[in-house]
Amino acid sequence: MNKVVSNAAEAIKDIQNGQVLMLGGFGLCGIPENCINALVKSGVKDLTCISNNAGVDDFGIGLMLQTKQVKKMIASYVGENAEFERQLLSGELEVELIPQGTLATRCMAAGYGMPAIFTPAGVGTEVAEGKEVRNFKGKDYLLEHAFEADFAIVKAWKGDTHGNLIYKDTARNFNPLMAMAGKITIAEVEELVPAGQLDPNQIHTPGIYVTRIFQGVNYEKRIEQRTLRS
Amino acid sequence: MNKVVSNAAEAIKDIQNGQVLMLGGFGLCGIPENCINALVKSGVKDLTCISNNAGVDDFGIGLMLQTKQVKKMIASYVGENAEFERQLLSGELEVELIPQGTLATRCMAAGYGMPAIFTPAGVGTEVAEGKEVRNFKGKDYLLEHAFEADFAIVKAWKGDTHGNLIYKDTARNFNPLMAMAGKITIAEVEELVPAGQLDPNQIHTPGIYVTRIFQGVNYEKRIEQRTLRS
Amino acid sequence: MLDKFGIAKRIAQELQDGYYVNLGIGIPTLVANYVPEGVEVILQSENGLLGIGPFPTEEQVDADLINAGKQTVTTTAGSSFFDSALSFGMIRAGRVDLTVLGAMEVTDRGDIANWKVPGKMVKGMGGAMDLVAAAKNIIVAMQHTDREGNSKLLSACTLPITGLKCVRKVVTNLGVFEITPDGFLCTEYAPGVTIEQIKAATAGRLTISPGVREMSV
Amino acid sequence: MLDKFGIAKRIAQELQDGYYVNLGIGIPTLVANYVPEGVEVILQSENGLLGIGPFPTEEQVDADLINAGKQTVTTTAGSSFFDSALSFGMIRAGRVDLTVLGAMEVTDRGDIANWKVPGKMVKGMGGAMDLVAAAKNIIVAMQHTDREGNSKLLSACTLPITGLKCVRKVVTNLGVFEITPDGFLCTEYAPGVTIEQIKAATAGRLTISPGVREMSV
Repeated sequence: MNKVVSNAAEAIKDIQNGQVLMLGGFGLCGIPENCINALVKSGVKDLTCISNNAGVDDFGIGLMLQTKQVKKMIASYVGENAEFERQLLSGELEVELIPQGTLATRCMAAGYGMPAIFTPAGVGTEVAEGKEVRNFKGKDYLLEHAFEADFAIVKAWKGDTHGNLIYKDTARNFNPLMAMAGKITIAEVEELVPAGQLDPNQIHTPGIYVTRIFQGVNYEKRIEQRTLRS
Repeated sequence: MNKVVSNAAEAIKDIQNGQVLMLGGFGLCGIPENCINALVKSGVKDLTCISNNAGVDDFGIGLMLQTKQVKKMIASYVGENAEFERQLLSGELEVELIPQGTLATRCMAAGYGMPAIFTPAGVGTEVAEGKEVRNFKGKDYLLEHAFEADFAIVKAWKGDTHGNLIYKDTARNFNPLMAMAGKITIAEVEELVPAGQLDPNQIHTPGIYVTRIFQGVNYEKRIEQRTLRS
Repeated sequence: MLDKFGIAKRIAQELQDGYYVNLGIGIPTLVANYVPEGVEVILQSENGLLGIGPFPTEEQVDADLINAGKQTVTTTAGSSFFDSALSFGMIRAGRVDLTVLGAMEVTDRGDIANWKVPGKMVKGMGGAMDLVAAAKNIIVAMQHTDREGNSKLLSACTLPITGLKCVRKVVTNLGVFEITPDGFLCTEYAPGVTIEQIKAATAGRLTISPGVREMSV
Repeated sequence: MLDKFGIAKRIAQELQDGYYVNLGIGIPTLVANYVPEGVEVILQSENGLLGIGPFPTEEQVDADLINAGKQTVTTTAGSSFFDSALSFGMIRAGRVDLTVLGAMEVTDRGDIANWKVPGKMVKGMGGAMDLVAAAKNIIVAMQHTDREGNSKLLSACTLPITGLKCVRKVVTNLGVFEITPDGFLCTEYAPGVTIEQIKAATAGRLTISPGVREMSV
């Protein structure tokens, strides 16, 4: 049992050009900051990234867009990101937009060994083009396939040396789903503890799904919309 | 927001003859003892019960078999239960046996609004008879439909007045899955607290799935195989 | 005629005690400010939270606690966090009692378009397609016409569809419209608005309810 | 010839450090007693536990903490609890490295029958069909022949099937047999057992590996 690596650079060192990565987070909340920075430094390119969003120009996956490491982005909402828009319009970047619940459930399907799921999201829309439609009890559903990703890269709040993970609040989002879905799963955590220190009844991601884990550093946790009570 | 009822009798009072019930638990671990006792007292009959097991002769669902309240049992393993065997052989009781993972996933499908799932369990066996087989990437899967249950009856460790639930250890088992799957969900808990006292980050079943909740009494928690370190 | 606050106030009258509610971005978010006295509703945020509380104070701000609009929020007593699959699972399973959304177009069959304008930068549908395909009770909050005065209540969407036959009711600055087999059924008109105004501003099939009355907001 | 402890010991040699392992009831359970020095394995219990520990002391007994055989157990450091869907999800997704099961019959194509005997009371398949359909590495632990001396290594199951083409290896009281396109490949024989004995006791297609050797247990 030897899942602990020393840092992000070591965790991502065998990621190859052209591979498919899942990256956890919703907006900038719960994103694997350390691994993203390490990916930028590594220079690996032609990546397909599956993530709910694409960061902002100077943070999150936006950093990997600046360096043109992303060939294809699979997301539900790509928000405000000028470089993203520029690359999309110039044809440098390929984009596949997927309903958010479908994105989440296709990750879950991979983690549960289910090859495909049925969802009504997108029926009658351009999302349904080329997809199998099936009626159950009078309602139409699309057949959507489980994702296949070479690596899942997630961020948790606490983790232990066996790879068990606990997320904090809404920073959970896609992280546990992607953690289950990667062929190799890399987890970065704010606090890494020895196995036995986390309550087994309160684990969000059992360690069986996690290949590598390390304690991250210098989390910025940037806030997109800092709204305060008036 | 008024989910709290005073006891099991009140929680189950509108269950009608002939309805479909899901009952949480694995073996005798994590079963809704209070509701089972109340169902026995209520005399409601011709029930279809979906539960992983059927209890033992004098505990759990076995009590409802003694009183012949169960018309059909849907389970994965019916274990040692003499009355069960007698009723099955005499034709009084109908039984449908389902692989355990399929049973769990058909509950989950209901809770997630997915009409059906694919699983390889049972391919090539008598479980596959009459079912659609579909090949994904060289492997065969059975199409299995989400359960529909009038009531789900579950047992949790702690709960709050909003219906949020936390289970303990392996008493979790089918409980959170069934809690999500009933048209009406009844939860009995060992400790009922006001909303706000449970850590929102550690809820196993969000209250949105729970219709009624009450604090149970006199839990026996019978052990089937009391194995000790030698 | 209503302003956006009036639209939100009118929709808030639909709230019932114990409702689980998902409020979209824009006018729908304002609905939370007008929950009637004695009614407790629990707000769902599709990024994984039941029980959205007010915006935080400076001291409470937590980057790990945001709503689906990526705004910092707080929680209420009895809240819970969960992952995105469970979040959309509870939506898909019809556990959310009411969903309030903005829209660019709604048809008299309940179709909705609200995610994409051809020729403009596409940002993505986010959770909109999941919500409209699965929520059991969808109310649209929007202006009755666009900036050029064109009706947004149509017989067919001109913009890319988000979902078909899903909207149950539309509340606009002009009135309240239920989706029925006969198209839009006007049940209430906004203060100061005439039935003629409504007819002129509605392109889809429209029926005026025999019991139509002035909205009380 | 091996006794059941010998079979368990031999299977324990298959364990590698960091393996997640599901052990069925009977001989498979005994494998946990022979984990090699320096090897750490994590045992999965399909009722919802990773990290099964030893049986409890009288003081530790907890009705809420049992294994899939409904026996009271404890946990190890780094354990986790989860629901039954996730438990079978991780099995289905191939995350469990090794599954050890008992069987009544195994065929030379890797089919297995271990859940039902016609004419006897049917107790149900429990998790057996899920495990055999989904686990990526299945070893069967069983006696080579039944009580009447009939081979349990067959060319076709006579009993109702649990799963098709899923077993990778069989360890019996007579030897170790890999499932190959040519049928059973005997790679090891138990101490005191001859190849002739193995041939006589095996009904399915059997090949003896050129490198066949005596098992070291």
